[in-house]
Parts: sequence; structure tokens; C-alpha cells
Amino acid sequence: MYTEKVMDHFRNPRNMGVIEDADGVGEVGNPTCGDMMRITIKVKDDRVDDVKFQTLGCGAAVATSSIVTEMAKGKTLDEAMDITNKSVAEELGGLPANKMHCSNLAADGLQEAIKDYRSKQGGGEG
Amino acid sequence: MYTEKVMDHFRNPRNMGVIEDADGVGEVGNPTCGDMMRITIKVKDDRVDDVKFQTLGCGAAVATSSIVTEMAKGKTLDEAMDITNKSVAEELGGLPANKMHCSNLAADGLQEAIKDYRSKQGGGEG
Amino acid sequence: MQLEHMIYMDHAATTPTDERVADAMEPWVREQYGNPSTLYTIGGHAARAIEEARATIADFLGAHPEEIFFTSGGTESDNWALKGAADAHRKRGRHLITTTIEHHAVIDTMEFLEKRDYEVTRVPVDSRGIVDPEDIRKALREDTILVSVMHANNEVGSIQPIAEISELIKDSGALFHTDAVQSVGKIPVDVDQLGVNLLSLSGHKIYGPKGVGALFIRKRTRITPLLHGGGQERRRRAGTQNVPGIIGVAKAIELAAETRDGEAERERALVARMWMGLQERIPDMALNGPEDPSLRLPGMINFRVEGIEGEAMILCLDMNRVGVSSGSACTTGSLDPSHVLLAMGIPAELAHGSLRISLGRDNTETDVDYFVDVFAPVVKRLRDMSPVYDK
Amino acid sequence: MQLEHMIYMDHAATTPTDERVADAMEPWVREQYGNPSTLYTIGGHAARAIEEARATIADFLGAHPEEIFFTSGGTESDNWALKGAADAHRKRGRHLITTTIEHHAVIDTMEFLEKRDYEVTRVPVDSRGIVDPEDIRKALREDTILVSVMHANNEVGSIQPIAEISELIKDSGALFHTDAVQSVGKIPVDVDQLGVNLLSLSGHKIYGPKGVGALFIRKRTRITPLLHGGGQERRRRAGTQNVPGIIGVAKAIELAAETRDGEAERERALVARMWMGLQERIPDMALNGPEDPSLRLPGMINFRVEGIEGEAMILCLDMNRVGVSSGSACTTGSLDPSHVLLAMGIPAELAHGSLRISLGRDNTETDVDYFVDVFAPVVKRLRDMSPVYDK
Ligand SMILES: Cc1ncc(COP(=O)(O)O)c(C=O)c1O
Ligand SMILES: Cc1ncc(COP(=O)(O)O)c(C=O)c1O
Repeated sequence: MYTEKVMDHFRNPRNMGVIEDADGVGEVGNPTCGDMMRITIKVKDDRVDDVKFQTLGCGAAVATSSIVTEMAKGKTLDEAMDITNKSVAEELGGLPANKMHCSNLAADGLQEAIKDYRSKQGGGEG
Repeated sequence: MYTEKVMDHFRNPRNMGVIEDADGVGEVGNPTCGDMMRITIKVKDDRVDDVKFQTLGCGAAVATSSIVTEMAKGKTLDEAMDITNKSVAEELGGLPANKMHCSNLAADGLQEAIKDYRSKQGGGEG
Repeated sequence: MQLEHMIYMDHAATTPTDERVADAMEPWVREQYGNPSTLYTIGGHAARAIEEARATIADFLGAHPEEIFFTSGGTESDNWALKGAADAHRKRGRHLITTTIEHHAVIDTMEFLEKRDYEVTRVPVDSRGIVDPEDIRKALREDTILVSVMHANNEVGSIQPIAEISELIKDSGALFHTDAVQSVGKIPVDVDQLGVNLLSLSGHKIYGPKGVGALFIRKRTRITPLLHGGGQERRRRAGTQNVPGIIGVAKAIELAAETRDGEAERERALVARMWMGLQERIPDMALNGPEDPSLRLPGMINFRVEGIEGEAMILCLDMNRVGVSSGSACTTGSLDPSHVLLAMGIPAELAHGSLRISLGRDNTETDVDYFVDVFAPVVKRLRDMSPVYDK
Repeated sequence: MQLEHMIYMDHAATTPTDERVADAMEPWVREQYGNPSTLYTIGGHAARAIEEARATIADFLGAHPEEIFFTSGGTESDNWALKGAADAHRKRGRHLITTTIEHHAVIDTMEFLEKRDYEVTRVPVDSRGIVDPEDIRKALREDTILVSVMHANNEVGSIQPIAEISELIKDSGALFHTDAVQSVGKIPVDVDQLGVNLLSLSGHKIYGPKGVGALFIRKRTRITPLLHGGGQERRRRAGTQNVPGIIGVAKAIELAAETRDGEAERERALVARMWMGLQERIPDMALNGPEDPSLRLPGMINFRVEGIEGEAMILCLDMNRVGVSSGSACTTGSLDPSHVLLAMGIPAELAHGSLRISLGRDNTETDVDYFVDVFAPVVKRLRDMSPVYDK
């Protein structure tokens, strides 16, 4: 049911873990729903310098988290904010219909992390 | 669906045909219903001396006609009148449920033939 | 069980499973037992195989894969189409239209619906067993929600003017169902050309397995499920799928796609040869159904034989190792003669004395000639026995 | 497709077809293609084979052959039992009783009936997943026409007190149906001992074929057909019978009769060994379902693992060539966690993190030990990845 790319990210998740002294933390989802992600980012020169994820959830949840870290790394914060759940799913070669909503939160998680970083900066741009 | 005995009587019907100068003729059934029998008998000393059948109908119709001639031959008329459609079916080792009614008329045909004979005798016993 | 010697001429009742179909099914019976609804590898294999099968069938019918739903056979497809459409549209209307020559899966379902507050109009057919599209149109009412007309009749083979009917009723808002169980694989069946919303087919009539079929449901057609439960078949038909059966029906369709037109021509010639032979040898018999072979299923011929009865013919033919069916009541266990023949105006006594021959891929000229040779004496024997035939 | 290396532990989803079953079916796929409703020899062979199969199944269930009706599987049997009984008795009442842990074939059918003017009471279960017979009795009303309680649950394996329930409700006039799809072949199932009027079973859960099942209908039980049409199955279930499937399910029952009790003991021991092994290696997990193994299906165990999610476990296990299912939503394509686990009072996050293992005839101690060996690191890996587990 999953594409090879989804399974590859599930089998070999990229950037799994926590950045201990993160500049921003984003948490989305909820264990009651069976899906939860935590994205931590390190920001340098208004760019996503490092990003890691932790995920509780199904194959789609893990794969979207993994790939969103790859997509975000090195991007400016504005560029990273433009990553959507839809573009994440596309990057994975598609997700099963019933996974489009429930487990496809990774872009939201990244955005939350960036927002968290920005709010800590007092709403400034860095 | 038919017993071996039914199929035997269907394959090798006994006493098939018409007695040209019959003492009694019985006709039951109706081509519209798909089943019709004609039984002709020859009576001697108040016994069924000879009996033949003609049948339009399914396997059960043919087999019951055939066996009723065997059962009747040599019997006194009173004994022959006691042959029922039920005893015919039993003699054949049973008939499929849906054939118990439609195609099991042979005893009726025999009785009609005997009645025909008796009525020609002016209602007397011989 | 000397099957190798049997001459089977009852392909409208069921067909031998093609060896290539049986071979295609076998791995899915033996090794590939995964449940298609599961997540691990063998479940995925089964799920993918089902989707490929769906695509094959869709392609053959000119439909989209998402419009094909697997069922347990023609009867379930018909029941689902009728009850499902009737239920889903009950608020809009309660009137259904069908014909007098449908298969019992439609007739009996219509009767059931009639007892549950639906109203059914049964449009008659002509003496050939063909419905007039105008009669369907005239039967339409404001509250007609479904029209069901079979594509080809299973007793006499008459082909119904489905495309013409759909043209006439397309603006009425009624759904249009056709039972194509007998036509699929034998004559062209294209859902767009026919203009139907719902179409039933069955595996075992096309050299495929028994107990599996499909219902075509055109996109955006509202129909209530008949089997509720698990999420299979995109939540419209619950139940763990019959994976080998589905693979088998798709393989059967694939083979039909390759051979249909040539085979139709071959069978039409065989039927013509048989009919010619029979007419030469046997007096007092007549064709049931359209004279024009193009209005009939290629391998099918139904005829009536004066003075004798159908089941007796079948049994005598079986004694000669020939398998055929009759239009007679006895075959179905009911006392009434074929409703199809009666609807065509054939008198009951002749309906009782009718025989259906349905040839198939395995029949040859030799079979046909053998049939004529054994059938002529059978008729003579039964007529000799008959109290009503004395010509 | 390295199936030979796969360790299959999802026998509650479906079972491998026993070779002897596949062998028994094969002639009926290939040579013996006759339609059982026809009159000639090969039709007769099929008809007789079906009646023998019916007798085998009846015998196994303590029923009469005339009480066994073949269907396309457990889902159809459940739909037929519920809709058929509801329809036939609708004039007497409109109230139905069931439990909160039924299979979707019952749940969804009940929901459908609810939308069609029936009223449904759903009796809850305790934390083990077992219903209290008293609660069923209390739910009875004057107008209750049907009670449906599954015999053994398909997610946690809990066995329901069917005989006790039938004792309590037998004077109520309500029909009693049990879905025995999971229990048949695994624990004793006798229709008189259980005291039911209707009982569903399915072929593919007992090493038999997919797409075939049966419904036991006790004599004199009124129930409306679900599939109308031809006169098959004594006019109660139309449709050309799936002859190979029917032969297959009977063969499966025959094999189950031979091996059931010994196999149950063997599987109970395997499950105990597995659970012991898992508890030694993995912290923070707990059993879902009855602790007492005699209240559970022999080969089944369901447990929750804190901090991780079911589908991820399944995928990781599949990477290790182990096939299992989860109580998690993701397996069914819905977003909600298992309704069974929730009904037992298990919090949603733990229901999401639950796994069902269902062992079968082909599993060995080696398989069980292998499972424990690969599962422990899977849990560790997923917990390492999890934002909610940091013990
Ligand atoms: C026209 C027609 N419709 C429906 C059916 C029923 O199909 P099945 O035998 O697969 O239930 C048949 C065959 O019996 C048929 O000929
Ligand atoms: C308890 C129960 N009932 C019904 C069914 C449905 O049976 P089938 O898959 O044969 O439709 C299943 C299996 O899926 C089941 O476990």
C-alpha cells in the first residue's frame, strides 16, 4: 500500500532524534489519535541548520516526518514555511487516501517549530 | 437426483404402448402441465391380465407409469385399486420432493382405467 | 465418471473452467493465502493482484477500475443492483421497471421489492423474446427510480436493445441496470456504448470460477451496500475477497478478450449446422427465439419439439453422454413451464417440450453431428411413448 | 516473494489453505465443472458432492444437513442472519440486541438496520472483553426479535457465554444468532449446546477457501432470503453454488474435527511461551483480553505496548518476515482505534499501540522464539523514535 519511497524512509528514517539545545520545537498530533510528532530545529543565518524528529505513529507518520527533515534542511525559514503536507506527500510519491489526513502532519510540525523559534526571537526575523 | 430404480424404469420402460382392444382406459394429467398418462388394461377373471402405458412427461412420470404396470399386472381389480401414488413412489425407492405431486399420477391413471372398465360393465363387479 | 467422453452443450448453465484460468488461480489458493486487507507483504500481494484483476475487467467493459466491485456471482450482483438502487433512491420514488423474461435473480428480487412497498412494471416481449424500447419508455413515470433489462436472455439467447433503451430513458433520472451475465465474453459489452449505470456479470459463465462475479457501478451512482461490514471494495461490498476467484474471473475475461469475435463466428456456424441437421431429421419442431442469428447469442439455440417433454429429452441425451438443459419446468423444480417461453407466447405444452442447446469453446462439428445423430432417435422414442403425438 | 521464509502469525485474519483442502477442491475446479442445478450426470455429481459437504458440516456442528446453507463467507452469513431475521419478524417487533465488540459485519449491519426503523441495544462488555448474560437479559423487551452475540471475539479472542445467554433468553421469543467465524474449528461449537437459532461460519478462517461460508438456520426459523433468485439451497439462498469452495470448506471442517482439541492445547502452550518471553524482554506492556486462557481462543493473544503505535510495529515485523495484525485503526483504514479495545475500557493511545498475534497449525516453538527475538528490538527502536516514551 505504501510507495517504495515511503518504506525507505520508514526503514531508514533520516534525522531521527532530538536536538537537545534546539532553537525551536514543534509538536503536533496527539497520542489519542495514534499520531504525534516532535520536530526540533537549530537555526543559523535564518536557515534551518539542523532538524530532527521524533514520531509516534504509523508508517506514513514516520516517513513524512523523516522526509520533511530532509526537505527542510538548508532552506531559509521562509522557504521551509512553504513546505506543506501536500508537498511532503508528493515528495514521497503519494500516500494512501486514508493516510492523507491522519498521519500527514509533518509539515505542520516543522512550521510549529519555526514559529516557536520566531516567537522566542520576539517575533523578529532573527 | 433420481434413484437407480427410477432411472432403470426410465431407460427400460416396462409395458410401454397401447392395448388396442382394451377393456378399460385411464387418462390423467394434461399436456399443459407437462405430464399426461394413458393406461390401457385388459381384464380377465377380475384380474389385471394385461396393462400398458403411454406417457408424456419427465423421468418421474415415465418411471411411475412403467412401475405401476408391473405392480398391477396379475392383481385383482380390488388389489390394483389399492395401489396409491405413494406406494408407487415407495416402490421406486423414493422420488425427489418436487416430483411427488406433479409427475406421480400413475396410480391415478390405473384407477381411472379400472373405473372405466367397471363403468362399462354397468357398475357391476365383473 | 467418464467425463472425458461427455459432450457438454450447456454452456449457458455453466462453463468448464479454462485450464489457464485454473492455473492462474492455483497459486492464490495454495501459496498466496494473504488477506488483502492486511498490511504485511503477502497481504499486499493479494491486494495488488485484486487491483490488477479489477483493471483488466474494467478495461474489457470500457469502465474505470473504481467502477468494478467483486461479488459472489451474478445473483449477488443482480440482488445488489436492484435492492441497492431501490433502497438508495426510495425517497425519490418507488417505481421499478423490468421485463417479463429476466433471470430469476431479477424476477424474484423484484417480487420481493414489490412486497416491500415498491411498485414494479413488467414490460412484455415480442414472439422473438425481444423487448420494444418504446414500451420501456412508455412505462416510465415521475417516480421511476430503476429500469432493469437483461442484455441477453439465458434461455433463448435473444439480445435486448440496451443502447436504444438507454437513449430513450436517459433523461428520466432513473438508473439503468443490465444483467449481462450471458452476454459478457460472447458479444461486445461496453458500458458506455450500452449507456448503463449498473451491469452484472458472473465468472462461471465465461470459463471462469463459480461463486464470483462483479457489479459495474458507474461513478456517482448511489446504491446502498447489500453486504455491510469490513472496508473491502472501497467500503461498498464487505467480506474478505475471494482472491483466487477474482484472479480467475479476470483471467477468464482476458481470454474472452482474445477470442470472443472469432469464437462467436465459429459458434454461429456450428449452431446453423445443427439446426439444419435437426430440421432434416425431425418433423414438427420449431425455433424459440429470434430467427435472425445476429439477434441471438452466438452459441445458443432453443427449440420446441411437439409431443414430448423436456426433462425426458435431457435424461435420454444424458444416457447418450450429452449434457443440455430444457425450457421445461422440471429443471428448476417448479411445476410451471419456462416463464420466458410463455412470455414469448409459446403455449405451455410446447414450452414443456423445449430444449436449450448452448455451445461453447470446447464443441466441434463432430459434436454437433453426433448430437443430431443421437437426438433424432431420442425424439422418435419419446414420441412413440407419448399419448399425444401420433403422426 | 520469499513466502517459504515468512512466519505467519495472523491466522485470525485468514489462514493458509491446507494442502488437503486445495487438493480436494482441485477436481471440482478442473474436471467436475457441472452446475449442481442441472439434470445430467456431471450436474448430479456436483449436487451430490454439495449434499455430502452439507452433511459433514452439519455433523460437526450437531445440526441437521437441511439446516446448513452455503454463503459467500462470514460477512454474507452475518448480513443474512441479521437482515433476514429482522425482515421476517418486523411485524412482531423492531428491537435488536447486540454487543459492543462484534465484527464489523454485525456492527455495520446493525447500524444499517437502525437507519431503517429498527432499534438496536448494544450491551457493553467488561475489561476482559466478555459480556454479562444478565445484561443481555435485562436488555430484552417485548418487541425484541433478535439477539446477536459473537461466540469468540476476533481481536482479543474472548469467548462469550453463549449457552448461558441462550438459557436466559430462550423464552423471550427472540431469535438468537452467534457469529462463530472465529470459534469454529478452534473450540467446540455445537448448535444445541449453544442454544442458537442462527450461526455464521467462514471457510478461510479454518484453513479453507476464501469467499465461502455457511449459515446454520435452525428448523422452523423464519428468515427472509438475502439473495433472491434461482432455487438453490432449497430456495433460501439463490446463486449458482461455489462448488469447489463448498467442497473445500467441508474438507476444512473434516480436518478441524480431527485435530481441534490437540491443536488447541498446542497453541495454548505456544501462546503461554510467547507471552512469558515477551514479558521477560519488554517492559511496559500488558495483555488485552481475559487473563484466563480458557476464556480465550487458544492461539490468540492481544497486548498493548506503551509509547508506540500498531501499524509501525506491523511494518517493522514485516521487515523481519513476520505477519501479524494490530488493534490499531490504521489496519482498517479508519482513524479510530479498535472499537473492541475501547469497549473494554482501554485508553485510545494504548489501543493504538496494541498488537494481535494469532497462531495456527503451521507455527512452532521456533517461530515463537524468533518472534520474541525480533519483536524486542522492534519495540526498542520504535520507543527510541517516540516522543512520548522516555523511560
Ligand atoms: C442471465 C443470468 N443472470 C444471472 C445469473 C445468475 O448468476 P450466478 O449463477 O453467478 O449466480 C445467471 C446464471 O445462472 C444468468 O444466466
Ligand atoms: C468474527 C468475524 N465475523 C465475520 C467475519 C467475516 O468473514 P468473511 O471474511 O468470510 O467475510 C470475520 C473475519 O473477517 C470475523 O473474524
